[in-house]
Amino acid sequence: MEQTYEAAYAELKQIAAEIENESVSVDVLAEKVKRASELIAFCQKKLRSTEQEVNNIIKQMETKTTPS
Amino acid sequence: MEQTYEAAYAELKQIAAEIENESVSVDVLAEKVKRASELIAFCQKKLRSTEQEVNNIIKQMETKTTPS
Amino acid sequence: MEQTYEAAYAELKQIAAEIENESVSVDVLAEKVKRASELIAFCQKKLRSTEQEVNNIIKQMETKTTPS
Amino acid sequence: MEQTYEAAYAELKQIAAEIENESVSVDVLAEKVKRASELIAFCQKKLRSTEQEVNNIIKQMETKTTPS
Amino acid sequence: MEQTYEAAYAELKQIAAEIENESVSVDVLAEKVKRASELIAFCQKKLRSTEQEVNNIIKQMETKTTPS
Amino acid sequence: MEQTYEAAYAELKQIAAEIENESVSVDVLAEKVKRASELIAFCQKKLRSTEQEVNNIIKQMETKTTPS
Amino acid sequence: MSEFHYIKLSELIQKVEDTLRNTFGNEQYWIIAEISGHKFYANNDRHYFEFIEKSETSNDPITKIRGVSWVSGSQRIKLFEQETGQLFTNGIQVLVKVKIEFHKVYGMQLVMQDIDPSFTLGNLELQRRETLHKLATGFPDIIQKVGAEYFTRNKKISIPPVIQKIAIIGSPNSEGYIDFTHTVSSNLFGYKFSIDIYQSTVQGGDAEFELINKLIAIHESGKAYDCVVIIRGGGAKSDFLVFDKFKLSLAIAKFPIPVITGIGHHNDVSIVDMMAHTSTKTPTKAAEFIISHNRQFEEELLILQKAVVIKSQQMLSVQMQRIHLANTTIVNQARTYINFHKDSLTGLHQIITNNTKSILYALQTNLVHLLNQMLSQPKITTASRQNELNNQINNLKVFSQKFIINQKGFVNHYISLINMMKPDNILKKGFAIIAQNGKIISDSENIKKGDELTITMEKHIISTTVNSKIEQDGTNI
Repeated sequence: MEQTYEAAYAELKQIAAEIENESVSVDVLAEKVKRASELIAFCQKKLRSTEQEVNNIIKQMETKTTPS
Repeated sequence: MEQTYEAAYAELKQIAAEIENESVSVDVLAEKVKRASELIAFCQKKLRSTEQEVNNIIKQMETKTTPS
Repeated sequence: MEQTYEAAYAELKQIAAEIENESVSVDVLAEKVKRASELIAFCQKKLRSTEQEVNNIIKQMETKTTPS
Repeated sequence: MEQTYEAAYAELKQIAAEIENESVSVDVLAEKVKRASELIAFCQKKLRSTEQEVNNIIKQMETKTTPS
Repeated sequence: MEQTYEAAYAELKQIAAEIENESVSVDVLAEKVKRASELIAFCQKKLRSTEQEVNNIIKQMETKTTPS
Repeated sequence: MEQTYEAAYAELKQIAAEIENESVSVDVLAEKVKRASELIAFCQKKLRSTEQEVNNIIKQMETKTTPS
Repeated sequence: MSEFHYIKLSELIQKVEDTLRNTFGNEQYWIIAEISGHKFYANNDRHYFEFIEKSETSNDPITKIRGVSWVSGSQRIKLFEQETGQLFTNGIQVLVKVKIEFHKVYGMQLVMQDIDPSFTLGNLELQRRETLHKLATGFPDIIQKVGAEYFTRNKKISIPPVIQKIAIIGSPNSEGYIDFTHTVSSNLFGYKFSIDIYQSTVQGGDAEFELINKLIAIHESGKAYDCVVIIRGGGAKSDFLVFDKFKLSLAIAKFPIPVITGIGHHNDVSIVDMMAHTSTKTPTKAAEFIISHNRQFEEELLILQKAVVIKSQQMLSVQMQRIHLANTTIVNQARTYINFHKDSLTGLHQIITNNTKSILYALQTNLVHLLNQMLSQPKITTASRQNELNNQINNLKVFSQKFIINQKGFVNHYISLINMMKPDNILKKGFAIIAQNGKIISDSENIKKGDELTITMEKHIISTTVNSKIEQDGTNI
């Protein structure tokens, strides 16, 4: 999955806007929602991993910094 | 059934308009109404299946998302 | 009876117009009136059957739709 | 590590500004934070060593100066 | 050390001004402080030797002048 | 007999003025103070010497001073 | 020899004595004379001298007589000396009261009864004024009088900062000389001097020329004297007249080496004092002046030395403070600077940490928002589609019913129309159908009188024959 969060989020927002404007036909609605759910899943995974990573880095920084 | 909801709904609307405008002859009225009922049936089926599909996706999303 | 409602109704309208304009001679009036009453009978029958048919279809539609 | 404090500090400030403006995408956020943590570690090390050095020089100066 | 007090003091002032204006980078701070400490040591040595000389003259003056 | 009271006094005054104006650098201060003390010593010695002795002092001074 | 008439010397002298006594008796006279050949015997308090009167043109005496002052006269002389500050001595002009005394052995002499100090004073003062006037007016390049002061060439010479080589004019045996040399050589400060004595009498008639000669000798010696000191006297009163002399005064005024006087004058200032560079009252004072002059120089040296030392110390102390300040500045500033950077780093650290967290939080929030949208919006969409469908069903129903009703209406319209036109209904309204030969006639043109017509009415059919035929103009209906 070479996808970026930015791209995924942009697509997700696009889908949300389309659905909100009811400019999505019933024919593709399920498909769109499916795509959205995938994008959300991807974004959340990415966010969680980033959060985890950032937390680890911050924790390291703090252990390094605090005794000084 | 390669028919789309959009097309079906458009035809349905067309029929309703024709009937409203009384541009339908009595000879074909029953036929038109029949056609409309078929279209409605198709649309409802389509709607239901879409709804079902969407609900499934949402259910999946919720199970994935809620614990986070 | 391969006659259509449209044709029947048209003929009826024609007769009515003729009678109304008094362009029908009394000698053919009875004949015209006879024809007209036949046409009326046809139309009424057709209308009734169409109504029946339509009502049935709508009833079916409603029974299908309402519980959903 | 031929890096200078100035360069490191400038880069760090740049990263901080980017993060403060939320102009960093999630895709590179972890990377940026990691880079920032490295830069902070480098700067702190450099500062500590400079402080140590300066303190030593000052101590030497004081031992030289006080008896006069 | 062919250095003059004037030159040393001027350099010292320059360094002090630089450090005061924070126009010295952390990278060269220790170096600058070291240089300053050398200059201070040099200046103090020079001042002390001059003072000693002046004091000697005062002592001579006193021994010469007092008995008269 | 080049060294006279007048010359010594003038030189001494010159030195005093220079030092007073702080136009003497620390680098030459000791030298100047030394010279001043020599001039005073010369005058004082000369004041307390007979003509013969004065001539000797001046002769000595000249041998000392000329090469400088 | 006996023929000669002679008397004894004593007889003659007796006659002279008698004549003098008869002529002058005890008469006393105020006379003006100059004193010469003066001797004073302190043990019996007697003055012996001569009164002389000089020619106006030459210095030679034209009259001369012995004078004496006994104890009473001597007391007057003492008062005179006290009052004038001038010794009763050779060369002074006096106004004295005398009586003539004759002694057979010693001859005639004038016994001084009284002396008028004011005459001598006036006389001396007159001479002084004349001399001063001559000096002040005759030599403008040497002497200028400004106010009461006389500025002489000698005064304009600056004394060297230290006086060490001294030429003394005076008498080496005099108290003044001893005082001077003693004071000079035994000075507290240990200053050494080189002193040449130019011996000269400082009183009496020849003193003026001797003094001038000594000045010339000093000048011609070629030695670089720092000053010339003229001294005289000591405790005793002296004769100052020479120091008011014109030539000596002029010589002093133009002498190229500064002249310091110490001529033992308490009450008055001589012209020489006025012309000299510096005048002091006594030789000791002159010596003290020289020592204090040198001392002043040495003190100036010491003041300068002190200034040099103090200023040097100040300078050094200021520099020390400056260095110390620079040191403090550098130390504090370096620490401040490091701390500033530490704080900056901490700040950046915090910004990065906090903002990263808030970025993630915001993103999470956004995502949740989108998720919620996804959860709700599709249902809304399908529901609204469902509504639309339902509407359409309703439309169909309503429109179809309306459509059929309308159609029914149209058909009904025709029904009533046709019904109205049915022959039965027409007959019911009183209309009749006329037929001829079984054919319904609607056009009455061809009907002629006598034609057989069948009239069909609602209830009956009537057969009839035509009786008449007239035009119908609408008025008879």
